[in-house]
Amino acid sequence: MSDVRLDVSRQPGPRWVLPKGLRRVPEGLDELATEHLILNMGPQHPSTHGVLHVLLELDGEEVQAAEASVGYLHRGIEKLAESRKYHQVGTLLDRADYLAGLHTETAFALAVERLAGIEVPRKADWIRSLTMELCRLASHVVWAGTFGMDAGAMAPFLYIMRDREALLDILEAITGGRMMFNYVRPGGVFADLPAGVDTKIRAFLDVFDTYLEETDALLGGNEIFQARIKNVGVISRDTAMAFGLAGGTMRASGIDFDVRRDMPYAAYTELDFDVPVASGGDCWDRYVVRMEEMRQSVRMIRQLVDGMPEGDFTAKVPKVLRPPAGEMYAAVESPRGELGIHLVSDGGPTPYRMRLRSPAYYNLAITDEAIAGSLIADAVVIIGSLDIVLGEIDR
Amino acid sequence: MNAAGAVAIRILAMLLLLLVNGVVLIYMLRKVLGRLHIRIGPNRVGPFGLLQTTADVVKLLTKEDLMPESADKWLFWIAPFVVFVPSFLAYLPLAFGPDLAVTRLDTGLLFLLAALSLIPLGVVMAGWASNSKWSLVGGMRAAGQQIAYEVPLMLAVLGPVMMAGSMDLSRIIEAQKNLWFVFPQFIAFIIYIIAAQADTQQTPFDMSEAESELITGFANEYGGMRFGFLFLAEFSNMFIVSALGVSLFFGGWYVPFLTENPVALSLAPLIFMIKTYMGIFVMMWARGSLPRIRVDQLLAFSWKALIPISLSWVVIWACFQRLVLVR
Amino acid sequence: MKIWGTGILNGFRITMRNWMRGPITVQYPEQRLELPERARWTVTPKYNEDGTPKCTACLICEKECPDHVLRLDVSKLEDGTKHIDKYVYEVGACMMCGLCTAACPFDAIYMSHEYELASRYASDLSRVLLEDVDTASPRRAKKEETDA
Amino acid sequence: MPASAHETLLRDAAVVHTSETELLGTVVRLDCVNVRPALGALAAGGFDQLVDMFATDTGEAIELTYHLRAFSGFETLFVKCTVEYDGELVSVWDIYPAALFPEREAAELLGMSLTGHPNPKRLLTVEGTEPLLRKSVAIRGAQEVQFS
Repeated sequence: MSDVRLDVSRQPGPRWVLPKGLRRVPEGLDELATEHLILNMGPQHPSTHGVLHVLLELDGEEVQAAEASVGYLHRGIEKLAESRKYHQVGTLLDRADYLAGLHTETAFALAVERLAGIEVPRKADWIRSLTMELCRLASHVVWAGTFGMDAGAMAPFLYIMRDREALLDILEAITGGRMMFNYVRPGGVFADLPAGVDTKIRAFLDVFDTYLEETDALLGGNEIFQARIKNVGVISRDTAMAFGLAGGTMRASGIDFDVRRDMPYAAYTELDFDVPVASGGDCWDRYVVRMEEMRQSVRMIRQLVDGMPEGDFTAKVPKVLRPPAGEMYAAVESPRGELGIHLVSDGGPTPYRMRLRSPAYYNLAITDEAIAGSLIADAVVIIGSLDIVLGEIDR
Repeated sequence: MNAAGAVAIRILAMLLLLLVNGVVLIYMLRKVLGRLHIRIGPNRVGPFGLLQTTADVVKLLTKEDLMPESADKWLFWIAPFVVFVPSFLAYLPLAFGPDLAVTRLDTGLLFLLAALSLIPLGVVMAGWASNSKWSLVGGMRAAGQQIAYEVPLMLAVLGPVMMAGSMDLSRIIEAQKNLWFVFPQFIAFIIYIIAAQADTQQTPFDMSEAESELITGFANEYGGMRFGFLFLAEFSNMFIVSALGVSLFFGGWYVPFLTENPVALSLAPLIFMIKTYMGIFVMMWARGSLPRIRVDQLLAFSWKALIPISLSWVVIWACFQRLVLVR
Repeated sequence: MKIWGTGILNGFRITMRNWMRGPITVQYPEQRLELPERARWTVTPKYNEDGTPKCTACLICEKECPDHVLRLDVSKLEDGTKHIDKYVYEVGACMMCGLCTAACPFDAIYMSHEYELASRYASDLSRVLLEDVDTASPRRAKKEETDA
Repeated sequence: MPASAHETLLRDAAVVHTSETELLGTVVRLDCVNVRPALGALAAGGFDQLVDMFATDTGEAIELTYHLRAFSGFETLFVKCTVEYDGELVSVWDIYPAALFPEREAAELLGMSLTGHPNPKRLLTVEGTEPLLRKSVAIRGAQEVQFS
């Protein structure tokens, strides 16, 4: 068993950015000393993926310390959920992780179902898995595109937008929303799959195979891009464990854990898929892992479309749900990792406390560890490789 | 008309060419990038969006002239011109046809490169005077990059100069009547395009701008027509390095096998422009396709790869020419 | 072993291939995409064939709306039936979640496909869906039958 | 790892605690002064990851929940302790660095003072915001929508 405490406490004293420029030079060398520069990256910056604010302490272009400052998008989702009935909470959760609303909704539905003892029909599970995998693709392509943008490649971003458009069209046909789905309800899903959506999905997947390989060739096949991300932002296995990382970021550091496989939910026990794992923990490994995840998602969607069972799409659920008093934790593998809902119920019609364990929140805490010692250009790429969504971090 | 008047007309014509070039190139960049990125590009203002850049120029001209409060006023004011004027100067020795140049200098190439190497001074000034940390980093990057890539650029042009035996651009082009220098000087050509891309801050070497890292780097605090000048200089540099490349390696105004054809010779400026624009297209294509290299890799690439290779190429070619060709 | 640089050239090839595929842009005001049937936009009342609204003023939508963007002002008539004074809908605050239409027991409202909601005036963002109408309450229908 | 590994670990560390199996999973309740030794023992004994850390206002006091996971055998453990209002939240960041962010969040959103943390600033809200997740802070509702 590894000693998780090693990584952070290796230097004495905190190395968080101080409000004023530090002069970390010995006495008497003042003439030659270089002053450290405190640089505010964000909240308006093209590469902070929303409203992240990172304080960088620079020595020249080298980052000495970095501190992520979040909260610019705090809407109090956890508090607001306490005033909403169980079937209304989904509208809030869509807005938490706005790239993968279905995953958050499903996590909440799972928590409620497990707490209230609702049996979900098999078809509902399959529809959930199908929509979630489509949503994962839609989120991962955005990550691939923005990651390329962070490294200065503009083309992949526009190409993935074409794919995302098709994916969102499919999701809109199924759920009625393009990003704010409000589709998964405790007990099942809101509506059955519309007629003809399976042919639409198959047609999309056929072209997407080519497009995905093109995007991969354009980014990962490019030597400049490889030089940019290989051996950059290395997160060791121990650090990843200690900081509670999730999802692709964690698997790239060599921790073989996937909620879909290890804490199964929805239809994932019946599906055949691999969990890609890498061991290096650098940006390149995170890139490879996520790209492979997309291929696995495509594989899963094919299985889900082919094997979609018949039956009800929702269980019989009372209009106003009152789960018994108690606590429940349910997790799903969102595109960013383990997304958990810790639900506390007091038996009333609204949740007593809902805690959203958001993966990007924990992934972001690594920024100081991963960025310190690299260049500004690396900092941008490292933040991009973590795949953060600020809506989920700030809640 | 006296000689001074003629020179003035030529200079004005060149200024006009620069401005028109800027407008056309911006439109072209948008269209090319748009198509490469499966978009349409501008298509609303005028037919095919042709007037889009004109509209943008009008917008830039009418914009409020903003100056950051803590900026170094004088430097901030003058920096765009320090960027723009050398870029204009570099147009002067360009030979568009057999006898078509603003001024025919025996050291035209040297003059052009010297003018180009002044540009980063303005970029550093802009970065420093803006009193913004992002601009400062951008300006400093530009300086480092310029120093690193000036050397391989100079060394790369030495090959054609040796072959032509002159630094006069017209003479260099005339020497390519029968053989474009790109064939014997292929290595120098590769070095030239890399160094020229870097020297003019084009993707994948747009360190000082670095959209996703430094937002727009040194031009961060500029607005209105000041920004317009910086922007225009960027495009005119693009034109210059492309025109220089055409002059040095692709036979300038000559069309293969039609070197004596009077029609082809009378169309010399047009041919020169077409070749130049094809070069610019390749630069834009690279911009639409490639990610940005990192600043330390950029410098390492220059000092550790480009300069040794170009130096040894110069030595090899000099020996070859002295011992084999010229007996 | 791949030669250094082939990936870069391959990138050029891919971008040019995408150029050849042609743009995917939809020129919005001239060209419009068809919305899928389930697309949710503004809340709109449904009417019976004779032009009376299907709404019975049961107030379920008002209670159901998580953002409280629906408000029904209802007065009771002497005969015990309900009269809708005003059915106000704040489009500007609506998030198009569809919970109200899903909850409506009388199928009296639906999510329309009207998506061009931008407006120059803030007052346009508040709509009156129904004004000064009698409800189609089941009780009234029964009463009229007995009267006849 | 056997299902009762945490029992052995906590007993060896001489931490007074009660352990129950609830619907949620295995829940260990202990006094808040014992949190650091308990988590230290658990971390050294194989609970590699702090999955989540959050606080709940129970109506009488604030309950902290540490959600731990051991990857060998996927053992899950919930460690709970109670802190009184305006009490002290002792940081465990040197045991589980994952707690760096959630501790700041819990301290600001439930009005606790954070001690032992290297950067005890607010995380999500600005200075002066009331502790939002306290039950005493009301949620505004319908009055937020302005009907015209």
